[in-house]
Order: sequence, then structure tokens, then C-alpha cells
Amino acid sequence: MNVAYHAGFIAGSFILLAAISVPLTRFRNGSSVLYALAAVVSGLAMLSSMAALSRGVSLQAVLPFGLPGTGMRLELDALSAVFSIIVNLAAILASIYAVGYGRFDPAPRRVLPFYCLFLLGMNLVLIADDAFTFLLSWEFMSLSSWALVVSRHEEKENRDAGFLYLVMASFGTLALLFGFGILAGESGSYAFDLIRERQLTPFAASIAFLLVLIGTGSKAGLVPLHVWLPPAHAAAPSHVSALMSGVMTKVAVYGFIRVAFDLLGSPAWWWGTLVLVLGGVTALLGALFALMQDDLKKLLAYSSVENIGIVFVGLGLALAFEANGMNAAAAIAATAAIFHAFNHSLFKSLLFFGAGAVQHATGTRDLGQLGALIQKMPATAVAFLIGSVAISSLPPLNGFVSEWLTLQAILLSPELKDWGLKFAIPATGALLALSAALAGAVFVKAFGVGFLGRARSHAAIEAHETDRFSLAAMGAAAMLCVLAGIVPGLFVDGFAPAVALMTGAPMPDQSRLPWFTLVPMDVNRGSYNGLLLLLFILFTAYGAVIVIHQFVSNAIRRAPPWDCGYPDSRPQTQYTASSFAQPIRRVYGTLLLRARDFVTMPPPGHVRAATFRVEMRDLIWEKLYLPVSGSVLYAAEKLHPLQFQTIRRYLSLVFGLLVFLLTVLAIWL
Amino acid sequence: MRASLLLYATMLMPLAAAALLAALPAYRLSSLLNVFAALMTFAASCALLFERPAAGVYFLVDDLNAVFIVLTTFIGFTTSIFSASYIAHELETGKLTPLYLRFYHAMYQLLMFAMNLALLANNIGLMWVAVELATLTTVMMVGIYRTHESLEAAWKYFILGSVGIGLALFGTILVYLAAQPAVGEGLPAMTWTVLIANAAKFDAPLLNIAFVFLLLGYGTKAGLAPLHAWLPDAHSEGPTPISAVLSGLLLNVAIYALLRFKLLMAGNGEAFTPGPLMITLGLLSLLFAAFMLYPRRDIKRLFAYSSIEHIGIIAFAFGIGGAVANFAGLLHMTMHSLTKSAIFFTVGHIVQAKGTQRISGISGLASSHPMLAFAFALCVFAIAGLPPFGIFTSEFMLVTSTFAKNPWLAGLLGLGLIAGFGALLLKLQAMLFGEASKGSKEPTATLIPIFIHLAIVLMAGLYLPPPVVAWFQSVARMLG
Amino acid sequence: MALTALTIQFLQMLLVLALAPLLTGFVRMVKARLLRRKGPPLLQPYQDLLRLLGKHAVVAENASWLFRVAPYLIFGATWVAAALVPTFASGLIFSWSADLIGIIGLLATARFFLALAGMDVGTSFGGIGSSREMMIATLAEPAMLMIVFTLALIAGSTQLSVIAQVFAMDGVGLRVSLGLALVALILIALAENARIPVDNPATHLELTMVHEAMVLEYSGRHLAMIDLAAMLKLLLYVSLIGCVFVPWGIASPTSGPLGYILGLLLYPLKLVIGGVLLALFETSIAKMRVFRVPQFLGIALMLGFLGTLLLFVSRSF
Amino acid sequence: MRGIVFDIAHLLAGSLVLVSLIQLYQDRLTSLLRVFAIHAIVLALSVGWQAYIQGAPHLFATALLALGFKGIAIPLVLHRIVLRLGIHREIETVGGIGITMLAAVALIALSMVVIFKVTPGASTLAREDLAFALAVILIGLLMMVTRRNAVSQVVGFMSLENGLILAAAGAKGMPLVVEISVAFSILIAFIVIGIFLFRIRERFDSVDVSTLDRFRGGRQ
Repeated sequence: MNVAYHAGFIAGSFILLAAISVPLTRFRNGSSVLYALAAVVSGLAMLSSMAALSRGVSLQAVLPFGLPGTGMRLELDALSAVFSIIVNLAAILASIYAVGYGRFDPAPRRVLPFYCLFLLGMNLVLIADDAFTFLLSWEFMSLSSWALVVSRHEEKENRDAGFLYLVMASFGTLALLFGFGILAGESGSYAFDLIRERQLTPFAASIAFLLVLIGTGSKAGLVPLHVWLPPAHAAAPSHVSALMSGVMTKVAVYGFIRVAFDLLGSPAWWWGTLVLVLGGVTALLGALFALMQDDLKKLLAYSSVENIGIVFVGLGLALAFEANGMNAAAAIAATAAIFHAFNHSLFKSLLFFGAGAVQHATGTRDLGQLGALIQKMPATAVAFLIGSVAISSLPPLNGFVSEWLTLQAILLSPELKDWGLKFAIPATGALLALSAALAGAVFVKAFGVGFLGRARSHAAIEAHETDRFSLAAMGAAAMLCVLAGIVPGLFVDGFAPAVALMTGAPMPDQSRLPWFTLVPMDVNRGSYNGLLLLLFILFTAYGAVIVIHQFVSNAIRRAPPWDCGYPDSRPQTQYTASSFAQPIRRVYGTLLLRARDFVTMPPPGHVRAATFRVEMRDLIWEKLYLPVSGSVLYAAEKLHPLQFQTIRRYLSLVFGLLVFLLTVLAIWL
Repeated sequence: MRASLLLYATMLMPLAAAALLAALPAYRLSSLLNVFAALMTFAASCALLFERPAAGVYFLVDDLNAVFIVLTTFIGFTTSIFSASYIAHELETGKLTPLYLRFYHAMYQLLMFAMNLALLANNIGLMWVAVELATLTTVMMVGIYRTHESLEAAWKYFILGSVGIGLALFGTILVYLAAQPAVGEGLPAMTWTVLIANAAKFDAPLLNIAFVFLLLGYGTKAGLAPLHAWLPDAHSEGPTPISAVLSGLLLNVAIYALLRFKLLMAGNGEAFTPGPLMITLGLLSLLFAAFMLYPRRDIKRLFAYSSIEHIGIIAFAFGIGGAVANFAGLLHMTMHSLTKSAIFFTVGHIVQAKGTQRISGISGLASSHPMLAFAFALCVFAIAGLPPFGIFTSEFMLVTSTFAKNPWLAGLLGLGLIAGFGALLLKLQAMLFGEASKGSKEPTATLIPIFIHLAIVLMAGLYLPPPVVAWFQSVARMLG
Repeated sequence: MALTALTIQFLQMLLVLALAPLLTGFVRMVKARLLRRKGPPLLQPYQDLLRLLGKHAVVAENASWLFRVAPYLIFGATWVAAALVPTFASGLIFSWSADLIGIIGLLATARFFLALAGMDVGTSFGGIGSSREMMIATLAEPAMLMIVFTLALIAGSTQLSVIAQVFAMDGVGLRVSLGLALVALILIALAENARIPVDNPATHLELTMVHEAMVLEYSGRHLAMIDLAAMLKLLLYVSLIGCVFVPWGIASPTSGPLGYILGLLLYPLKLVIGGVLLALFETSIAKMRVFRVPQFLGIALMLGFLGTLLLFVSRSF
Repeated sequence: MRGIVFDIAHLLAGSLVLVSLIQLYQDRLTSLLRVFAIHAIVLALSVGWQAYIQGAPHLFATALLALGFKGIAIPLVLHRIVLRLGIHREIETVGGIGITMLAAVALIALSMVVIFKVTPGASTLAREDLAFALAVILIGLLMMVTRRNAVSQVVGFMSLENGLILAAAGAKGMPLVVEISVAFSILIAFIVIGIFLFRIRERFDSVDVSTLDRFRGGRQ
């Protein structure tokens, strides 16, 4: 099969769907039909990618579109195929979810066409084989997702999010344009094949690498280019948030891998260090910011920042290993990165689905308004719980496996010779562990405040379970999370061709090991078996239940909560989202967030209410973005009076320029 | 013979139509006639592509101007369609009287004539006359509403334009003087084909001085900063179809003239290279306009500044030179013309629908006029260089090739692009979103021309037909 | 061979379950004696557990299913983790299913559910406990991981059995890194097991409590499960310290029956020593404010990090 | 013979620059208009002389146009306008007249330096004549940017244009010179008596450009 068919099918179907979507919304179930069709198209695209991956060939095609002279080049190699599977799998889930969820959309015509185009854009990025097609699809993806972010434009918050998003996306694209400018050279050899053949000087290659890191990092949400991500992801409809957070960031990761590992050739030693440190910082800050959020979707979005950090740590390790010729270790690190990208696409989609269901059921995503949803939305709660466990990197689910692989890769790194790495890697390991622990806290907070406890608002009391399609999508995602956690070997083998393409050597074959054990190098170095752990835990826990209930007691008595003898029936006395975060805020926040608590207590005897206020400052926003936007506006303000000059002044400009040029002529030429 | 007939048709048809329209009192008929004449001119110019007359003493059709003549007549045609439905509304609201409408239509065709003449002229003097004529007709039209603002804009345009004309004339005379010893007196020393062929023999210092004057003269017409001052006001105060033509066509004509003279400079080995000068002015225009976009409060003036920005990019591209950048420059000119005129069409609709040109008075378009909002958003994204539109292609080529050659210049270019994009997006969102402002009249005018332009721009972003590519490439080679 | 290994694995599982309350009881006893009190009998924890198991479970009206499932899950995860730490023999047959990182992960899973359970009823004390527990975890887990790094880099493996063997057989010698790791591990063990000075296992109704606040609403068999899990955890940490830092006497798969018997004899001894040291430490120090805890754990983190860094750096020579 | 022919041409061109300087010196509108008339007459003489020595009779048309239109008609019309508007008293300048004069001298020097780069003998018109024309143009522009009054700006523009005509007429055998001069005359006619002035007078009390400027950017 030719990749042109693959591309043609995807492009044709999604464009067709986008075209019929607007008239289709006139019908009662029009949007459901459309989402179902989108799921089918994504499914076929995934199958096609799987077929290409299993056959182990890379398909190429040159279409007579695109840039004159270069053409639209497409290639579906193992790396593309793996990411195509990640993208389309999440797209299937999101579409199924939206079959149900999309019905409640107040303005489906602002979502549907762009949803199809967004999926198309992401798919095209993955199979682009020349710089033009790549950037065209890349920016198209940004544009279509922008339309989705602002689909609920009545709220100013969403508009602002959309603005920041698209400006940052364009900034990233500009960096990529520069980067590809170096890669393609003056003559404009934009085809990836030609780029691979070009021999860049180390300096040029490093500049290109940095630019591409900025370009793809801004899309992926690497600190400090992440500021757009939380508001944008929170603003979009939930199935789109799931795709943006779960998948679009992976497309960015793909872009980075494609350039850094494939196009640029052998890496310089410090590339890995830089990526590693950035990844570690991103993971830490992402988790910390996530913990400070009271908005469920923003919390999830910041958690995406964290996970992207983990992925980049893996990629940085892989680069460092590769630069030192340790291909086997590089393979482990790269596998960890891809695996984590895959895992994150699953559980982040799942969690956003859950958040969407909650938002629809209660009309809010403010954790302070939720509570006790586990009673009203039991199925959603189970799915959300599984997602929470998975994303907190807890065994035996999938998040732990990729984190574990990353740590295993870190443990191979003392062999590296570079001094920078010797300091950077242990530090990154600590940051990684810190962020994993913080992620645990984040999701105890999200699930504990949102789903447990007592309902904090009327809306939460009135909540109801979501529809079947949404549940099906969440269920499927949850199952996949469990599956990837207990049989990781299968997935690692699946990623092997892509890893081989990145690092020159895949991880050892895992399929022959008993009980689906995961052994990255040698069984004596370290191994992991999620299946057995799950079985053991279930066995012991269930055994305990059986034994106790059988032989001792199974009686239950319901009573009011004890609460150490101070029960208070008002739900307001519960721990809130921000009070949950308070200890951690006090530990880390004072330094990193400049968090300060302000408490005013009325003097004894007064009945005035006490007030409490938390002030947090985003230093990155203040030190990096505000100066930029401020100086742009300052320049604009300073130039503004030029609009109001008299004709004479304008003539003076002309006159001055003329005299200046004549003087130049007189003196120099 | 047929070919030269077509050539004359391209120019005389608008002239004849202008005379007829000046005499015709029935305005409905005259707007139809306007459309018809524009269509016929377009047809004739298309035919010119296939039957190209040999270069004469006065007229010339070659690769370079063939692009522009077709583009000009095409946009002239689509604008006339837009104008037909737009101007009727102006009459209803009493902004124009039938008498002025007659004048307007005549002037419109006269402008078409002038631009075609400027593009087809094989004579630097003739070209100069034509550009002057085009300027004067647009001055008339800018002032047609006779409000304080429009009169002021027209006056400003007129004065600055006249000075520009004067400077261009001096440059033209100097070119003649430089050529005269080499090719003899009289017409040959003003004929493009002769000039280009003998450029090497000309006196270089004289050419240098000439180019400075030409750059300033025609640069004023093109709206390069700091010679741009007339442009924003003229765009914002005149009737919208005229803004479309000004931005889409007249600026191109000026750039075309500059390109011709650049060719001449390139032909002479000793004359200075105009590249750096054009790059400097281009970057200046780009950066200046990009920042000026932020405080804009008038929608038409906003896009006028955007035109300055793009003219800057075009000048930059041609200044960089080389196969890739020249190609990008040509593509950018074409795409900018199509897109910017489409934008002004949409802006015309929006202003009619919302009854104001103030950006703050326009909000919630996406709710009140979804189709219009959609077209508007597409147009703005196209002009901002987002894919899959043609400007993305040209900016892609320009930015990548420049960065490989000269990263600092590309960095400045990128700064201008991103700053301009931010401003446009800010304003776009302000107008599209939020609560719909009052006054949701349905615009009467047709959206078809907008979508025709967008379709072409979209197609160019994805697929440039091989003949067009070959054509652009040969021109790019010609430009060096 | 496989049968022996399987037997040993099961023996180990039962052993830890059986010894866990005893260790807790022993520590309590020693503490009481140090305070010149008589204290409860050594086997009191067993009696407590049995009594709790027999009682009705009183569950708050608004508690969800998670509240009732969590104790068993916590117990299961902790038990599995404890069973994977070599106590008297290192050739555990299932040790490859989770290495040291996996064990930390399992404990984290248990903690996750405990924290959720603390928030389920929606009382203010539950929230306090959960949020503080997670705060402590954010420091303890990275520190623990740093210790793992140190051990794994020295032994060339994250497999606890392998680490124990390497440390027992080869002359690893005295290393600065190991010393740092030991101190860090002890600090973490104190924090993780809710011991003084981080938390007080013997009190309720104290504004600084952490662990007890989370389990305040539990009663009956649920409380028994959670208490047992806590005891297992204490045993786990003591065993861990024992198997890594005093690995002598742990039977390896190659050693004969004699080796196993030796291991079985030495293991309780290690527990006793550990217990006495813990009791001594606890009685000699005061409980600290909750917001001093981060500093306490920060020291552990720094020590662990320093140990790892030293290893990374020394590799180049 | 040839020597005297060219000397006369130089003399006329040089006196045009001189008149330009005198123009710049004027501080009253009426006297400015008078000097401008002289400027146009000198131009007409110069163009006529060129027509004679080049044997190009069509240039006589240009010379007549300059004489009749710019030398007589325009000054008269402007004079009437100035009187009617009552603005004949004085000219508001930017900066002092002395400084302006200094700038004008500098411009003349600049013109000389620039033009002397041109290869001698490259054109039939002597380089000096070209330099004079350039100087007249630059001084015209200078006048436009240093005068606040519309009438004097127009005068500045017209003297700029005179410089152009001088250069064009000096370019031997250049076609379209007459057409160009006619076109310019139309342009000036537009400026002076064209619809704009009428409209401006309809709507504004004076032709001071700054009055126009008051409305600039009203709508941004």
C-alpha cells in the first residue's frame, strides 16, 4: 500500500466530514453521526498505520502538491506509524466520547468542522516528509485547534486563551521555520531525504537543534514556553482538550524526535543535557502548578506539562546516550519516552473525558463546587480513579512502567563521560521523583475533592451519571491503561521499530519472557512485572476480604461521621482544594511561586468574618512574558503619534530620507 | 496582429468604458456596465497570455508584467462585482449622490486604464505618466465622500503623491540621461527593452542617483515606510472598493516599476546593488507597520497598515534576491493582492453590517453574521501567513532561505511577522467574538468575490500549477 | 529448585505477616520500659487486631465504596511490598516482578488510597491528614529514590535480592555514599512510618497528627487492615535496612539448608536490634511541628542526592 | 560659438537656483508669489534657450506653458486667493529663515558633490546644469517642509517642478517632455484652482494646512 492512499484517505475523509458537518448539525443526532464517522476514519487510519508498522517497511510517496520543486512528500516509517497509532487511538476514544458528549454542545457548528480538520492536521504532520508539508500541517493543526479553543468565545477567558495560544504557536512555528532554514540551506533542499544528506557544521547543527527545541517545545508545553497550554486546553470542549493535551503535545514530541534524532544526525554532547534539565524543570513546575489549580481542567492541563517534562527527560537521556555511543541505553531511554507519551495520551484523554462529564453534570469545573460525585456518577468515578492512579505513576498501572523505564535509563548513565551530565542526571532523577510524588498529591486532590467527601454545591448534589458513549470511551481508555500497565512488554515491542529508527538499536525483544515481564537489559539489573503485581494485590486483598467476611465479621453499621467528636454537617467545613494544597504550597510555593497567605482575623469579641487570601505569582509569566508584551505595547505606543503628524512633517520624512540617501551616495559611492 | 489588438483592447476598453460611464446617468446600468467592462478587460488580458505581441516601442508584454496585468484585471473585475453591490448601499444611505456615482464609475475605469497602461508600457516616461494618472484618479475617489476626514486624506495623499511623482520623474530623466549616450537620443533611451539590453554601457553614478529618486518616488506610491504616510488615511477614508484596489493593485504597480528599475541596476555592473536599500526599507516598513497595528481603532486603517507591512515583506524579498527569495516575493505580491482585496471586501460588508468602522463598535461577528465572520477570519489568517493559504508558502520560502543566508535579517523579519500577527489576531478576536454589538443589518453585497479570492489563495497554498511555477521561476531568474 | 524457591517465597510472605504486629508490640514495649512504664504486653497488637476484626464496622453515612475497599487494597499492596523484601533469604522467586523501585511504587499506591480514604467522609480531620501525608510523600519519595539510586549504582541492579547478595558477598566496603544513604533511609523510615519526630503513632486529637487523622473514621475490621498494613510497613523498612546495610546471614539461593536456618535465626535478631534502636530514638527526641517536617525530610533528600552525586562523579576516576 | 551657447544655458540654470534662494528668503506671501513668477520666467527662458540650441521646436511649447501658466496665470490666481483670504501678511516658517538659507546652501553643495560623481561628458547636458536642477528640486522640497502655509507649500512644489522641467528640457532629445510639462501643469492646476481648493474653502476658513491637520486621525 502506498502512503499516498493513507494520506489521501485521511485527508479526503476528514475534509468531507468537515464539509458535511455544518449541514449535518441541523439534524437531531447529526453531531453524533459525525463523531461516529470520525471515529471510524481514525480507526482505519490507525489500522493502516499498524499494518505499516507490522510489515516493517517505510512507505514513501511524492505528490504533485505542496511546495513547487519539492512536492508534497509523505513517508510513513516506523516512527510515524507509532505516533500515528497514538494519535488515532486517542482520536477514536475522543470521537466515541463525543458521540455522547457532543450532543450537549450548544454550538456544534463551531466545533465539528474544526474537529475534523484538527484530526487531519495532526495526521498530516506525522507523515510529512518535507519541511514545507511538515510546517504546513503543523500550523494548520494549530489553527484548527485555535478555532476549537475559541469555540465558546462568549467568555473572555477563552478568548484570551485562544489569543495567547495562537501567538505562541506562531512563535513556535517561526522558530521551526528558522530551524528548517538552517537544515534546508540556502538552496532550499526541503525534502527530508535531502536534509539527512546535508552535512551541517556542528555549530549550525546546534543552532538548528535549539530552534527546533524551541519550536516543538512551545507546542509541547516545555517550560518556559508552556504558559499558553493550561488556559487553552481548559478552554476547549472536553473531548478537544483531551486531544490537545493527550495527543497534540505528542505530535510536538514527534516533531522533536524527527528532527533531533532523525534529521540532524549524531547529536552533540550538550543537547541531551539541555533537554534533560528542561524536561526535569518542566516536570517539577508542571506538577507544582497543577497542584495549585482549583479548576479541574486547568489542573489536568498543568499535569500535561508535567508529563511532557517526563517525556523530554527520556528523550534527553536518549540523546545523551546516543552522543556517547551507548545505543542500548539510548534505546531504553527512547522507549521510556515513547511509552510515556503513549501512556499519557491514554490517561490524559481519560481524565479529560471525566472532567468533561463532571462539567456537563454539574455545570462547573471548579473543584470548590464539587464533591461526593462518586455517589452520583459511580462509573465516571471509577474511570477517573483509574486514570488518577495511572497518571500518578503508581504500580501496577501504565504510568509507573514508563516512569520506571526512565529511572532504569538514568541508572545506566554513570557510564557517560560528560561532566555536565554527571550533575544533570542525578538532579533530573530527583526532579522526576519529586514531580511523580507531587503528581500523586495532585490527583489525590483532584479525585478526593472532586469525587469524594460531601457535595459542596447544589449542582454537585444534582449531578447525574453521564451518557453511555462517554462511559464507553472512558471505560476503553481505562482498560487500555490497565493493559499497558500489566503487559508492558507487548507495547515495548510495538515501539521497538520506532526506537530502532531513533537510536539505531531497539530494546531487547520482550515477547519471549514469561509472564509478560519487562526486562530492559538484564534480569539481574532490574525487571518489572505489572501483571503479577496486580494479581498479587488483588489476590491478597480479596483473600483478606474473603477470610475476614467468612470467619470473623461482615457486619456494617452506618452512623454519622465521627470526626473526632466534632462533626459538623456543613460541607464547607471540609478541606477545600486550596487548603489541600496548602502544606505543599508552604514547602515549595514560597520559593517557586512566591505564594503568600494573607489572613485577617477580627479581634476577639468582634463578629466580623475572618478573611483568607492566597497570592501566587507566576514568575515565568512576570519575568518573561510581561516584559515582551509590555515592550511591544510600549513600542506601539511610542510609534503611535506618527499617525498624527502634519503633512509637512511627513514631507520632512521624505525629504530627510532623500537627503540622507544622496549624502550616502556622495560619500560612499 | 491579433495579439496587438488584444493589447490595445486591454487598455482601450477601460478608457472607452470610462468615457461611456461618465456620460451615463443610470447608475444601476452603469454599475453593470462597469462589471462588464472589467470582465472584458480581464478576458482580453487572459488572452494576452496566449498570444503575446512582440515588444513595440511603447508597449511590451513579457513574463514579468504578464503576471501583474492578469492579476490587475482580475482583481479589477472582482472588485467591480463587489463595488456594484456595495455602492448601491452607499446610495441608499445617502453617502453618495447619483452624480457622484457616475463620477465614481468613470474614475474606476480610468484607474483600470491607468494601471494597465503602467504595466504594459515599454517606456519609462509612459509608465510614469500612467502612474501619475492612477494616483490622481485614486485621489479623486478617496475624496469622494467629501467629509472632513476624506478630504483631508485625499489632500494628504495628493500632496505626498505629487512630491513622489516629482521625484520619480527626476529619476526617470536621469535614467534617460544615463542611457542617451549609449543608445542615442529619443525614444530608444526610454524604452525598457533597449535599456535593459544596454544597461552595462550606462554611466553608473548617474544610474545610482537615478535609482535613489526612483526608489523614493515609486516607493511613495508603494507605501514603503517612511514614505507611507498617505496610505492609511487614503485607505480608511475612501470607498471600500477603492481601498481594495489601492492595496491590491496600485501598490503592486509601484513595486512593479521598482522591479523594472532594479533589473536595470542589476544589468549594470558598476552601479550599486539596490538589494540592501530595499531590505532596509522593507524591514523598516514591516517592523513599523507591525507595531502600528496595535493601537489601531479603525478597521480599514488597520488593514492599510497591514498592507504597508506586506509591501515591506515584498521589498525585503526582492532585496534579498536569489531564486528562492524572488520567487517568494512574486508569490507574495500575488497572494497579498488577492487576499488584501478580499479583506477589504469583507471589511466593506462588516462596516455596512455594523454601521461603523470603529473596531470597538464591531464585536460578536461570529454570533451575528457567522458566514461573514468565517470569511473574515479566513482572510485575516490568510494575510497573516497561516496555512494552508498562499502567503504561508511565500513566507515559508522567504524566512527559511533568508535564515540560511543571513540569520539576523531573518530574525528581524520574524520579529515583524510575529508582532504583526499578534496585533491582527488581537483585533480579529475583538471583532469576531464576544457579545454581538447592535446593528445587525444583513449586508446586501455579495460574498462571492471574497470566496473566489480565498479559493485561489487556498489553492496556491497547496498547489501551484506547473505553468505558474515555471512562469514565476523564469521571472525570478530574470530578477536575479 | 523452583519448588524450594516457591516455598521460601510463601514462607517469607507468612513470616512478615506474622512478625509485623510483634515488631510493633516490641517497639511499644521497649518504649514503655524506657519510660519506666510497664506498658502493654508484647502480644497486645495481635489482640488488638483480633478484637477490631470481631467488631462491627461503623461506617459513616456518606462514605462511598472506596472507603470500604481501600483498607484491603492498602493491606494487599503493603503486604506484597513487604513480601518482596528479602528477610532471611534473598532468592525470592517473585523478586523479579518488582524491584526496589517497584516496592516504593507499591507503598506509594497504598498511600494514595489511604489519602483518598481519608478524604472520603468529608471531615476536616481527614483532609488535614491526607494533605499532610501527601506533602510528606513529596519529599520522602524523591529522597527514597535517591537512596535507591545509590544502592543500585553500587550493586549494578535495582533488584533487591541482587543488591543484598552483592552487599553480603563482595567487599563493598565502607563508602561515603552508603553512609549518607543509610542516614537518609533512617530519616525516611521514621517519616514514612509516622514515628516521632514526624508524627506520633500513639495519639489522636493532636493538631499535628498525620496518619491517625486520615484513619480517624475507620473502625472494626477496616481499621484492623489499616493497622496491620502500617505494621507491615514498619517491618518492611526495618527489613530493608537490615537486608541492605547488614546483609550478613541472608541466605542466597546457593546456600544450603544451613544457610536458611542461619538466616531465619539472624533475621529476628536484626528486627530486635532495629526495634530497640527505634524505641531509643523515639524516646529521646521530641515531636516536631508539622512545618518543620519538610526541613527534616529535606535533609534526607539532600543526603540521598549527595550520595548519588558522589557515585556519579566518582565513576569517572 | 558652442562655448557661449552653453554658457548662456549655465547662466540661466544658475540664476534659477539663485531665484530659488531668493524665494526661500521671502517672508511675505505676495512677494513670494512675485519671486515665483520670476522663477517661472527664468525657467521659460532656459527652456526656450534649450529649444533653440537643441533645435527642438516642441520645447518652445513647454517654455510658453511655463511662461504663461506658471509665470503669469498661477501667480495671479494665487495672489487673488491670498488677498481674499487675507493671509498676505506673513509667512510662518519652521525655524528661522537664516537657518533655512544655510540648509539650502548645504543642499546646493550636496547636489554638486553628488552630480560630480557622474562621469564627465557622460551626457550632453553639462554636469553643472544637472546639479543646478537637482539643487532647485531640493530647495523646492525644503521650502515645502519649512513653510506652514498651504500657498507657500504650493509655491515650493511648483519650484520643485520647475527644477524637473529644467532637467527634462536639458535632456537632449528626450521624448514626452512637453507631455510631462503639460501633465505637471494639470497637476498644479489641480492643486491651485482645482476642486480641492474649492472644497477646502467651502469647508474651512483658511487654507492653512494645519487646519486640515486638525481632523487627521479623527477615526484612527
